[in-house]
Amino acid sequence: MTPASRAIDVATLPRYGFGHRSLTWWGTLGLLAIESTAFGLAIVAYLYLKGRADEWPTAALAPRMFWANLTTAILLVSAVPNELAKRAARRLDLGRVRLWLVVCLVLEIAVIATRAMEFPLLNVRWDANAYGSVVWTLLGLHTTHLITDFGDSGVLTLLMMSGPVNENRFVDVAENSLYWYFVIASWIPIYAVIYLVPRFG
Amino acid sequence: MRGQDLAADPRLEPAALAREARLLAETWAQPRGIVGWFSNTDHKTIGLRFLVTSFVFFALGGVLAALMRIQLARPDAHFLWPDLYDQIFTMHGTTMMFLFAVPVMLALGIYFVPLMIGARDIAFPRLVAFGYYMFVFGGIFLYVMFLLNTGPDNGWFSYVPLAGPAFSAGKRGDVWAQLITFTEVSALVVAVALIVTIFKMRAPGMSLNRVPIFVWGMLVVSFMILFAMPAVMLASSWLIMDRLVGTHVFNKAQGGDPLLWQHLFWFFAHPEVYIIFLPAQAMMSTLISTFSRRPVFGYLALVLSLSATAFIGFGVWVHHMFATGLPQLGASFFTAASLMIVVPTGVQFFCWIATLWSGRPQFTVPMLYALGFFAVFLIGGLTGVMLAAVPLNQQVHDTFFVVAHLHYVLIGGAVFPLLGMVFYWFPKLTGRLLDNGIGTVAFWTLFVGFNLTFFPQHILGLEGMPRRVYTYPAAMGWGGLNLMSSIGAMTIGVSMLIYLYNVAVSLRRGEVAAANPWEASTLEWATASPPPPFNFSPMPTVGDRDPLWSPDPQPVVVGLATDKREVLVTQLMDAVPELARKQPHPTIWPFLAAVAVSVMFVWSIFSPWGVIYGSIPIAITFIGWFWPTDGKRPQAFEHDVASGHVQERAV
Amino acid sequence: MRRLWLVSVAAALIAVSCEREARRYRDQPQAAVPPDGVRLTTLRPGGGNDIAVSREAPFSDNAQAMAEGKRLYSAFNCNGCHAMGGGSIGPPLMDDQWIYGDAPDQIYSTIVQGRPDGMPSFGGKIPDQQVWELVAYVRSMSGLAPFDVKPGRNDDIGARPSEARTPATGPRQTGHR
Amino acid sequence: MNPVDIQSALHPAGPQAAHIAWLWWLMLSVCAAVFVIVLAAMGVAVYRGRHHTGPPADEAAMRRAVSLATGATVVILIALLFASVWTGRAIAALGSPTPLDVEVTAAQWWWQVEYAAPQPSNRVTTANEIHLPIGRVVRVLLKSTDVIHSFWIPNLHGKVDLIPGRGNVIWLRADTAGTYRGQCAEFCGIQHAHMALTVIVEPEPQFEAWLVKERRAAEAPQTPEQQRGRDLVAHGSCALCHSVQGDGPSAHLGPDLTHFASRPTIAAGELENTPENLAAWLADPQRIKVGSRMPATGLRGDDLQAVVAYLEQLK
Repeated sequence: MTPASRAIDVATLPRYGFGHRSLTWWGTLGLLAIESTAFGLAIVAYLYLKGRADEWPTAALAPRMFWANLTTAILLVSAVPNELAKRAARRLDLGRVRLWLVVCLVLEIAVIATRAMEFPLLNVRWDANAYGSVVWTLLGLHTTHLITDFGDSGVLTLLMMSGPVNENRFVDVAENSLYWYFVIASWIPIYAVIYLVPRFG
Repeated sequence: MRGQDLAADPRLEPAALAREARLLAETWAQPRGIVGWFSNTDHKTIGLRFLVTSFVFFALGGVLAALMRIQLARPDAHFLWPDLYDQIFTMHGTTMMFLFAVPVMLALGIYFVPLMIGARDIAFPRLVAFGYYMFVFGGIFLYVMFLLNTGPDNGWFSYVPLAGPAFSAGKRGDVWAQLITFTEVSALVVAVALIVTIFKMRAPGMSLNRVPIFVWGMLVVSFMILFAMPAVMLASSWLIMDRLVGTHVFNKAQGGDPLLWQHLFWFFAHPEVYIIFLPAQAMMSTLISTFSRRPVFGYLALVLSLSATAFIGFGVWVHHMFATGLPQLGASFFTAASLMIVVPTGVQFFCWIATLWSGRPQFTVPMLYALGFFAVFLIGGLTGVMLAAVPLNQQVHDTFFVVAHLHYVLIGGAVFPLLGMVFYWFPKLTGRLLDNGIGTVAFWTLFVGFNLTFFPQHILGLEGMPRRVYTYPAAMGWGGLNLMSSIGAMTIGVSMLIYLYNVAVSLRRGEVAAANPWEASTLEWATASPPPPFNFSPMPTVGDRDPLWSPDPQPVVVGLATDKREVLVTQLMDAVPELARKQPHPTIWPFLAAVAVSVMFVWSIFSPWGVIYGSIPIAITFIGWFWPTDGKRPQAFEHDVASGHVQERAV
Repeated sequence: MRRLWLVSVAAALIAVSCEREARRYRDQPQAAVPPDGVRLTTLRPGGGNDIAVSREAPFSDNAQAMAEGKRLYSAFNCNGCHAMGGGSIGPPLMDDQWIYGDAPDQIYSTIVQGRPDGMPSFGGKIPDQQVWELVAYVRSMSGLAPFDVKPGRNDDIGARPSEARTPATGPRQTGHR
Repeated sequence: MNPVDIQSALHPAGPQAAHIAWLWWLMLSVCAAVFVIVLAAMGVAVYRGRHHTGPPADEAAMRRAVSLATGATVVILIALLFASVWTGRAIAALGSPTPLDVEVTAAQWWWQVEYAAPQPSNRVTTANEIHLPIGRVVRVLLKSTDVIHSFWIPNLHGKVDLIPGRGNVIWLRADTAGTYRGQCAEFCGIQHAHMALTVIVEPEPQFEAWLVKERRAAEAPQTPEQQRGRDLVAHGSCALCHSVQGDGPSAHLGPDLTHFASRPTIAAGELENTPENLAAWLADPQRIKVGSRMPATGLRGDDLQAVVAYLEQLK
């Protein structure tokens, strides 16, 4: 390579960016790819075991749906403040971001509570048979995501209250909302598998 | 790519450049001292540690192999007793696959991908450091347990029910399953970092069709890791749950199925082979191109072959299960898929031959390894074709024929190019060249020893010797070939010692290397050997596939901050500068987080409560990790927003 | 000082896990009781530990042997009377009630000598090593074994949580109820 | 037969192994040819590259060559695929409405072999040996009582796994009389290395005679020593695991001993079945086959001799 004769000046480029401009956004996508694969394989395993079983659900009543439906409802509702938080973040509107983050947090607490009520209503223990094991695994996997994102949002909210604040915090808020969308989206198939398949599948 | 004139830009005056380099050296310096050592997040330092560590495990795995070959050298031998032998062959397989082959490829990726794409840093340096410590702790955990007579003893595939709670007493099975989790976490985070680096941090002008083949290889492999490793993590977690909390996922009597384990395991473990092998193929293209003094022939074909292999690699796992009594038709499908993989591999062979044909091949030591790959890997590939045929597979499956095949593929296909590539990159890593004479000797000893070890094993397999037996009766007449194989194994050991000696000597007295001792074409050779902590100053841009061979001068990048760790983020497709990003500074939190996670992993094989209580320190360390140090008080920030200057600019 | 502490911890670790993981296939405690001694004992009122007195149990911390004991427990049809430990014809073995004592040697004697009201004498029938493996397993049923040594679930219709998941019971009285 | 060949995939003694051996030789020759050609091409390329002077090679021509070679690869692969599928069909074609039904049950670390019969009394149970009549199609039912094993008699056919909870089937036909060896081919624990099966292929009459002999109850002990041995076996620790049809014990944890003396090996092929080996085995099984389920019996001196004498007359 011969010595440089020309230059490209990047001094005037922005120092942060949302969405596909942000490295952490891509990192989050990678994480989602990994977790979707895990969810997908767990569901495939569920159907594989179902295919081999004579009786499904095995030696158990189908799970009762009340709390699960509530969970689903709250999750879907939580998409709204989630979206609003993201938009506020893109506007660097600190006040709104705080507001909607708090709303999200409240809803996440509610979801975790209803989720806790779900386990007993599965009507089967994880150590009863393979059906129980795989159902508890699926629900457990998703619950882990609820809890981790709750912690994530919690810390983020705290940061927005106390500082230090700069543009990149708002990028984090936007990406946290992306992750929460994944938590919502991944719940739909898992809900269908756990609660609908034993009834109608 | 346009840019203004040198005259117009005082920042390109030699004096200015020298000053910039000085400032950057301060900005990008890593902390010193013991704490500093654990806080280091320089991708080159971490990559080098990754590399050295995985070679240490390679040595350990080799010693285990030598022990096995001593035991098998004679029939009815009593050198090792079966309980220990089972632990040793399990440790050997596990070490080589999880603690050497994959990490070593990732290590080279961590070190060289940013250099080859002209970036100042890897995308998530802290995450990569975390991945490194997870890998080290996993390996230490495995070997400590082995010394405590708790080494896994169910094979690197840990088939249930043998590895399940009913037939594997104690904690040996859990140790294996948890080591998997350690190494997979490590590989996954590194894969994410590599993908993002390759997507978003390429030098201006390095559009996707100008990305070096090795970088393509690492990209494809990182994606394979993303989709393959969750399978085995799920499976091993279920294994631990079956063993610890009494789930029944693999218990046939309660609706579980032992074959579900095999499906999940091989859905990971077959792609795993390509995760190891594809970077090696990419290395081949690099070596052959460099030492044939011409751009590699059929760039597009090579890239497509790598990707095609990756795709098909996910569709062939069942050919490890032909003996489980599958329906005929399904089996034939997987035969076809397995044979299909030969096509992209063949294409690469032909492109390499074309490159040699139309180039000016030089017999340097790396080139020797590349040519050795041709001979050795070809045999492994062809026996692979045989194994894809269901009837033949049913005869030789789980015999020494397969042992021979997989070593021809993994040593011939991966270790040969790897050793060549280490020889090639050694000057960049250390600033000194390895010795050619010793290198040549090491190569030929390896080549002879390797074939002496593994070729006879084909015959042993056909004569009916199964794998994983700790001994065999003299009456079977397998003694001669086994002895030959054991002698060969010792020869391999000798060749490794010679290579090591070469490294040791050259580190001290080796010829000092210039920036580009091989006159190679890719960007890692555009900076000093070894590279400065900031990799490049000024940052290069790229006009074609072989920038260092291109006659026309390329513009350089100016305007990145020298007082903070700024990197350039470019567009995914054609690498047009998008924004400048401030990289996180070095910190010890990733190390502490890795400690916390390791504690939780080890705890959880003894008690499920380990998962609950163990998560608390993990949460704390991760908060410490991600807690920002830059920014203003909220009021101040809001004031800035109001007054309109939010975007902090470079000075 | 600190080094000493580290060393002792390491030593303890090694001792514990090595014993847990050891594969003791060739431990052969000498036969505890002469065959004729066995037949006598079934005629005697229970409680006599006088024959196999105060010998330490070879397998009390050994996972492999305990698992083997579990296999033999059903192979030799102990569950015919004691069920999966819940007890039916014979007394339960999961609880902390021990009519003839919970010490390894006491359980050993109970198996080898037999006890009144139905417990047959297995002396001379079950080889000594296997008796000790059974002893180790029987103790694990009621939590008298280290948590990391107890067997996991079987690959069969598990009637109850495995020994590994039954908590250790509190201080237990031995001797007659 | 040369000892090397009694467990060899390249010395077929039945149609299936023959088909597979044919496929092997076909693939070997094709692959060898490919190997030579590719390496030659590489050698020529290197030589040409180093010594060629004059104009650089014509990229278009090279592109054509590479596509041609790729095409050839595809053709060869398709051919091999057909060969493989054809062989698979040929193997599967072996069948019969009236096969000889044999049930093989694997356990750590030995084989139980049962010959089905209309009336239960005629069922024959033996261990670690399988007798096959020449030319008769045999349907082997494969089961496992513990972990996954693999049933493999290279001279007759490829291997099929025995998986707990799943019954597998393998069809066999032996055409050449002789004694062959099968071995467990899936790692199944500490004694995976010592889990062999003696295969005796004999003409139909001998086979039938053997079946008839096996159906009989155990030989009654003759000498007083054998009497004592019988009592020790019937009332000692042997009785908890083994069975001897007739007046003997009837437990089924270990191999059936009814016709023990007529079997070629002890401990799943590890020892030749001689009185000395048997005595050594009974005295300390864990020294000979460490980890095996056979415990130290504690038999000593005369007792040991008596048991050996009894077992060795169970023809």
